[in-house]
Amino acid sequence: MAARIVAEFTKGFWKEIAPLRFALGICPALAVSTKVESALGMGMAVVFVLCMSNVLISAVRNFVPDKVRIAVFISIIATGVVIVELVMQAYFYPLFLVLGIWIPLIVVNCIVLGRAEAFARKNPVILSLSDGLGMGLGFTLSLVVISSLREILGAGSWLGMMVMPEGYPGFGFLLRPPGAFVIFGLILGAMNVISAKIEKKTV
Amino acid sequence: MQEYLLMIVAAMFINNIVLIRFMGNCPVVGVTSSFESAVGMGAAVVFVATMAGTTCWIIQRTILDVLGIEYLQTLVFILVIAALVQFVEIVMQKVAPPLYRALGIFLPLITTNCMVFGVAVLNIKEDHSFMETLVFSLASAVGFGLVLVFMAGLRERMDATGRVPRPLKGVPITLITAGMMGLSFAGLLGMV
Amino acid sequence: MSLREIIQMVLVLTIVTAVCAGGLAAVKMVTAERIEYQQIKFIKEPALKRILPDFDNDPISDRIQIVTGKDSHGRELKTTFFLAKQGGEVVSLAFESSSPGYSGPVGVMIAIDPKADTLQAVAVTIQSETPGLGTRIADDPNFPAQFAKKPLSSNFNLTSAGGVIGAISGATVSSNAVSTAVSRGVETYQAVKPRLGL
Amino acid sequence: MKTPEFVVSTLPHVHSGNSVRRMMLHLIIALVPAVAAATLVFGPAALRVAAVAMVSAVFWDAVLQKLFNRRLAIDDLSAAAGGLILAMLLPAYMPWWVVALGTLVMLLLGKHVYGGLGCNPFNGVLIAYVALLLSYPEHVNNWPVPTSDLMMTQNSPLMELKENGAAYLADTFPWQHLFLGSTLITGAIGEISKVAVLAGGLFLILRRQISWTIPVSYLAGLSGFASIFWLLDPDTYASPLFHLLAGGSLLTAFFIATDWTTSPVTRCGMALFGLTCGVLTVAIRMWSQWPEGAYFSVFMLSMLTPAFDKIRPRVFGSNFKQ
Amino acid sequence: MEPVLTAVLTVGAIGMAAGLILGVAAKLFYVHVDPRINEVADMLPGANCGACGFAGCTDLAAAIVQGNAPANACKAASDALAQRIGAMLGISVGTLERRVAQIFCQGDAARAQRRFLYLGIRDCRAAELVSGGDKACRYGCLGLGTCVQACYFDALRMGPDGLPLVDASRCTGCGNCQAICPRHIPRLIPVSQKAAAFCGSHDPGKEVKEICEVGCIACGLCKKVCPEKAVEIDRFLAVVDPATCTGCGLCFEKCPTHIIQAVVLSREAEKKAA
Amino acid sequence: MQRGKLRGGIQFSCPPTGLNSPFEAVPPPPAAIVPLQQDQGGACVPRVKKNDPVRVGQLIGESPTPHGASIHAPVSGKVAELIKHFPTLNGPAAPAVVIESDGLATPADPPAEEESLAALGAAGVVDFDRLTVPLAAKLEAAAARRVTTLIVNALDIEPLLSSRGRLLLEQTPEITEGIAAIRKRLDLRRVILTVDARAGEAIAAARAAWGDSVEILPLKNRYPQAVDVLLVKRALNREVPFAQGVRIADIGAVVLDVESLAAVGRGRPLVERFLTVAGREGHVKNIRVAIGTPIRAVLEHCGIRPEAGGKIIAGGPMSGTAAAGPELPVTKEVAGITVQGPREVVAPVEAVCIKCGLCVDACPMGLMPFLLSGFSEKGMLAQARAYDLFACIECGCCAYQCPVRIPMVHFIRFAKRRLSDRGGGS
Ligand SMILES: Cc1cc2nc3c(=O)[nH]c(=O)nc-3n(C[C@H](O)[C@H](O)[C@H](O)COP(=O)(O)O)c2cc1C
Ligand SMILES: Cc1cc2nc3c(=O)[nH]c(=O)nc-3n(C[C@H](O)[C@H](O)[C@H](O)COP(=O)(O)O)c2cc1C
Ligand SMILES: Cc1cc2nc3c(=O)[nH]c(=O)nc-3n(C[C@H](O)[C@H](O)[C@H](O)COP(=O)(O)O)c2cc1C
Ligand SMILES: Cc1cc2nc3c(=O)[nH]c(=O)nc-3n(C[C@H](O)[C@H](O)[C@H](O)CO)c2cc1C
Ligand code: SF4
Ligand code: SF4
Ligand code: SF4
Ligand code: SF4
Ligand code: FES
Repeated sequence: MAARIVAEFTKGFWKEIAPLRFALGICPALAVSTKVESALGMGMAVVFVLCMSNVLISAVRNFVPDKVRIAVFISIIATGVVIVELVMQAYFYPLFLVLGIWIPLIVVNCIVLGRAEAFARKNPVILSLSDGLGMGLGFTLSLVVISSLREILGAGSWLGMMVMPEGYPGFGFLLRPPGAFVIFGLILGAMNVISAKIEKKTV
Repeated sequence: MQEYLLMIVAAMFINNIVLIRFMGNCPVVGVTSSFESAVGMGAAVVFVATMAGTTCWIIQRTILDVLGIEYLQTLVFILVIAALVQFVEIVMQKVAPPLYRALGIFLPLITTNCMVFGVAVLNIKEDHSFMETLVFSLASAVGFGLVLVFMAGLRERMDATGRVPRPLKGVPITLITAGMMGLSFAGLLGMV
Repeated sequence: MSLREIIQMVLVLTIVTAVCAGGLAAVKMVTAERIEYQQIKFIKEPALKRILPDFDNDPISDRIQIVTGKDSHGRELKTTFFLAKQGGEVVSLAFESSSPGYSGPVGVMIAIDPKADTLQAVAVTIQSETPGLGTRIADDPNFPAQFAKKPLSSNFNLTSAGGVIGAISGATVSSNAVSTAVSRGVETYQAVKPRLGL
Repeated sequence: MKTPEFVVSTLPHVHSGNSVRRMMLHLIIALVPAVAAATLVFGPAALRVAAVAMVSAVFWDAVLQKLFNRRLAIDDLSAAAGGLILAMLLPAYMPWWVVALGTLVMLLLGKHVYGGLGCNPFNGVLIAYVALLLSYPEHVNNWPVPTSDLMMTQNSPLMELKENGAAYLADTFPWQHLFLGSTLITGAIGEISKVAVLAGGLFLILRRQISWTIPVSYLAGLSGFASIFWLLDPDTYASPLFHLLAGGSLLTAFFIATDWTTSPVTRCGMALFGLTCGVLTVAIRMWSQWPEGAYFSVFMLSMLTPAFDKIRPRVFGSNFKQ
Repeated sequence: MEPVLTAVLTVGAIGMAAGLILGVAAKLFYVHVDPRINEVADMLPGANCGACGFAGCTDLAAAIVQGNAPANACKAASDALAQRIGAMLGISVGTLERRVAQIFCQGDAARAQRRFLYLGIRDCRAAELVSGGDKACRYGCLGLGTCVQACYFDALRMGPDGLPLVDASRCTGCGNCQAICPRHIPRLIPVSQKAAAFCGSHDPGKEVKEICEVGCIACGLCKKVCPEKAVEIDRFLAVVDPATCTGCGLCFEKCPTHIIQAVVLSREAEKKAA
Repeated sequence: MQRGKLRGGIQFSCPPTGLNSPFEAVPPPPAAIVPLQQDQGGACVPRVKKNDPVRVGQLIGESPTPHGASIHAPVSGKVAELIKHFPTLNGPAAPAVVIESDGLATPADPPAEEESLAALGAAGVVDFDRLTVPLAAKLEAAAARRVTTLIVNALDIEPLLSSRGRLLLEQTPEITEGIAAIRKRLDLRRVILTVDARAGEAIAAARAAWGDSVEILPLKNRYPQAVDVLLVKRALNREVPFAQGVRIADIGAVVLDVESLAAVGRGRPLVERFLTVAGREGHVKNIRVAIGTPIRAVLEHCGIRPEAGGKIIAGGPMSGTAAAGPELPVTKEVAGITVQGPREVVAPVEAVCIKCGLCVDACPMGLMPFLLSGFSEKGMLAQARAYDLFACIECGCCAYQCPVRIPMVHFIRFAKRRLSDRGGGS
């Protein structure tokens, strides 16, 4: 069991890392990845929502009739999202201002409902928690990677600190949404190359 | 009349929900590999987004605003959308099986399409009247569908006469292309 | 699909949604005060600091809320006025007003000298305009400066609409949002001035 | 083992001799007059931008071909030609690193991620141009006064139109100056002398490198749409002649909208494409935040190229009545 | 407490309404869908290779559940998986021995003649359209690797000598390569088969000799020497019967062109041979 | 001149030197190899055995169908061998008869005069169009559809070739006979001659022989107007509907080339061909040669030495079929002989279409060749069909113009084959 918990946790970091592996949850990944800071904030919000929804859904999974399954799941998810929204407003107000409409939009982040459907409704609470934590942290990792590239190349800074040499002019294109698409696409391509190499080695 | 026309043009093109507001990207990447599925998804979204937009508007104005529980907007809207999508699915499966076979696989995807939810929220944020909500939801969804169809056209041509590097095939190149489409729409900045 | 199943469906959905809503209401109640304070602190305070003249009180504590009208659904609209005092004398009063911008509402904080009936200063509080373009209403100090020290009777519209405010080129919509918000704010102020008891 | 002696392949066994290299060479030659005119007006700075663009484009092309594991094919001159076209859209005093970054974007996003020459749905030059415009507006929209003083800038004709309206355009910018190019006006390297661009364009048409359909329909769409507004209100809206001669209209008509890869291939598709690009050019000039809409219009409408190409030629024998 | 009550009552009511509408709709518009179809589809490999003759895995799943296809219809599924599917649906599944592809041509560039220099599309099927293919032998491998591209499971690659090589550990026996090859040179054999004659030429020995050094010349020595009578000559070509062949290897020595050989399925052995 | 306009195509500028070069006879070969399948009608049944003596014009392979074209001995001597699998020009192997010549050219007894269509088949005459079709079968279909217009085609398939134009000049009487023979079988109201406008002498000869009974239509060179459907458009300004099973005969016309008509006019079994041989740069000769003569012998006679790495083309450089080697014999399917050196060989390139649209402009059929070949390459066969793949006449104009040299005709053929295989299979 312990091994499975670890496996469910770690798969979220490479094998099933979202949204890189599945083209789901793309919009927030693009929208909040201009800065590493907001990426981290968004990631944490998703981790919370994902863990909470996975656990609750797993707990109630045996009582929910199939036809209202989605409605129930999504209500639970929405509750998590609103809690995040309220708590963030109360305690991390500047972050709330940056993330704006994308906080409520976590509710439609395909990853969250995706995990509910694909995992939590079939697995016990503890595994669901591990899955949610892993997938959520993996999502955070993706965002951090994308936003690091965007922030460093686009603005010359990382987490607000200047990391490029003095006088680096930046490349504003990368800070705009089209730049996010390009970075996202190129990272995916790079991952495919690496995966292919790994696979070749292991066989 | 004129402001509605302007709103339609703005929602469809100038502030295109996908290319300018960057919502609803998953289907643009996911279901544009063939022309037919792009049209199917587009049609399904136009239908659901319009229904959801107006229903949510009514609930917001007649219940949430009146009772002062606006903070439950997210919960209520998504509940409405999820129920609506499922309702459409159930009815369509019985009443129009061919349509269901064509569109059915897209319906569950719509629940988690941020564009539908986003349009419902935007209607409230921008203080639309009921008619405006109807027009805005419809036009935004049509703008979304157009992007799907254009993307499918580009991808069909790429498939037939292109040679995308293997690691970039599929999702990555579609993302980059979506980015390029968005980049070109920078030309419309400042209109309206 | 038996009746029992339908009842079960309805029951489960009702209970889940009700519990969710209840939980949220509780969270909301717990956080409400803190949220209000945070909003004031992060949005209002910097703007207040920028636009209010010298004062020796805490305008955030010295705030009064007044019903300034009704919205389209007949609910009351409240406006918060922050009072800046010097030696117990109100030297300025600040409040927020807003208007839709290019993408989302634009909020402005307006400081008014109640004695002289002049607009002392204006600062943008919230906005989500296009970076580098519409955001110049907040980043470019020259734009809000146009409002300063003008009598309340001025026409705060853009020059293109016959007013005295020059728009930022390429960002007319955002500029218009600011000037509309100011005009509205001044109107509101004029309407409730007697009730402020100054 | 006996080695086989003769080659067998499918018909045809002869070829026109046309090649990408030949097409690109024509393109480069066609742009020489425009570069020459800009050099006359701005001095060697214009030549320098063109050179930096071409050299860096070839360099990036080679690097990216290596990176993407492709056959090295810089000798097809496509990168050089693309770089030269990009230079046409840039001001003469562009810092070299912005130019080089532009060619990198052009070749990466406008060529290699899609699999190389001919696979890109959007014109690399336009991708690079818009990326630079959004990132470095201060460099891209920095129009030098065409005199010896490098530090001064002035409004290009289209900026003048955007900011100060149409009233005095004809006095500020006499059409002869717009057409021939002069120190009165400023703009990108390829926007200086319209007569030079026209000469290059006609050269391409006469050498059958491009067909006349897109240029003619583009200019028709542009002047037609401009005329409507001009006739309604000549004080607010610029004349069609101004729209034709100002900014990048002619450059776009002959060198941008005609880009083989991203424009339609059928006659009808080309005509519709040109027409809509012309209309959109004027619309962007009139209503958006940008002074110039020519490049954006082509960029945007190449999205529709596959759709335009659905209007196919009539298939032989398909119009019979039974 | 009042705000909580408002929230609970309102949203609960909305939830109830949604539940009611869905419930009534589900009752009114009831359609029976067999849930087992999805379960079977989940179990299938999901490669959508089409070797089963259906339009993808889900299609096959529906066919299996509805009894229109046997539980082991998926060519790419292991036997154990077919058994599990059968068990789930409560139907019995006959066991079939796993089969793998082997290449039935050894005429590489050095040992088989070509009639001309082919210039054209790098696809064996297309090459076959140009004057019947450049190989002098009508049964020989054209070497352009169409089978390699057709394998969904990466089990084939082009060897250094211009003939495809099979990685038996990856081959699922789906048979796509055999179907797509214009000369049907990759052929499926049972994994237990010990020996095979790796040639496909039905031309008379004299003609074969002129154009290929490693073609079956139908001399019949293998047939003569085989103690189990496992080799037959079918229209000028030796064929080994897997059921009777014991892999004794007597014929390997005798075959003058060495086309009859042991079947080697492990990867290491294949590497050694290369 | 022309009556209907064509789109696309290519105007070649090579001079019509071949029109002025008289036919030279190539001496009969010591051993003639006669494949028993030389047209679209299926393999003939051998009617000789090894060591049988044969005479010129003697039946050696009989058509399996009533209106098919039989095959006759081109030389006299004895049957040296019956080969089972002889590689033909277009690929699949067919049986062949090898005849050792005795050098005497003893003629066989002339066949009985007969007016049935089958007699044309028995004489082995075919229509020398791009697809060699038994003439009897073609005329039978024409008669069944009450064809009233005959288009006599003296246009060569492509500019480098000139044998038809020359044949019109040298064998006007035979062609006249041939037209008369067709008149007996079809109820002709109109006969139109299409001929290269530059073949002045031949036009004069035809005018002198036929006067007003034949409309003479000189045409400016434009490849591939000699393809029958396009020629009908040129001559009658009518398009043959592009639909399954519809043929030129359905619009009341039949196109016959002068070589077939001359063969009919001669009234003897078909055993020789009138061809143009083209070597490098202007080395063009017209020859008359016995069927079964190896191409190598023909080239030797013309003084052309093919080089290794080059190409030997049965037909012209645009529409000919490359032969595997010089040992292939002249047959009814050979439309001319062109030899290319290694430097002239056009190598198709593994490149990607740049969407320049030159192929679209060039296609006489109004197709989108770059899409067709792309669909073929990527296996998108349904789309290829939807884009009228089967309307392609494989003229090669698209690939000729393509700046990146995509082997488009090969791709198109490939797609057609895959689609028809699939259609046949299921
Ligand atoms: C600058 C220029 C403009 C032309 N404009 C037209 C035109 O508008 N319409 C036209 O029919 N031909 C025009 N022509 C003539 C065409 O070039 C000529 O007919 C064309 O090359 C043949 O095109 P097509 O073969 O595609 O029909 C123009 C030629 C030039 C050089
Ligand atoms: C608007 C327009 C104007 C045209 N004007 C001419 C023209 O003036 N001269 C011309 O030869 N072709 C013109 N064409 C093209 C002709 O329709 C056609 O391409 C041409 O007659 C044949 O080209 P060619 O003469 O080069 O073979 C024009 C086409 C269009 C669409
Ligand atoms: C706007 C427009 C104007 C045209 N003008 C002419 C023209 O002046 N002369 C002409 O021959 N064809 C003209 N055409 C016809 C087209 O060029 C047509 O494609 C062409 O005639 C094709 O046949 P052609 O090239 O042999 O003439 C025009 C077409 C359009 C769309
Ligand atoms: C008339 C003409 C215009 C062209 N315009 C462009 C262009 O605007 N952008 C471009 O990338 N390529 C253009 N090309 C092709 C270009 O030289 C080359 O294909 C690519 O730039 C390679 O990246 C053009 C070619 C021609 C003949
Ligand atoms: S086995 Fe068949 S498909 Fe594979 S390379 Fe050989 S000829 Fe081609
Ligand atoms: S080698 Fe052939 S049989 Fe084996 S998996 Fe690949 S395609 Fe299928
Ligand atoms: S080969 Fe076919 S597609 Fe190409 S030009 Fe000729 S008819 Fe058109
Ligand atoms: S001619 Fe060649 S490169 Fe041009 S569109 Fe046709 S196939 Fe593509
Ligand atoms: S559609 Fe926006 S995240 Fe999936």
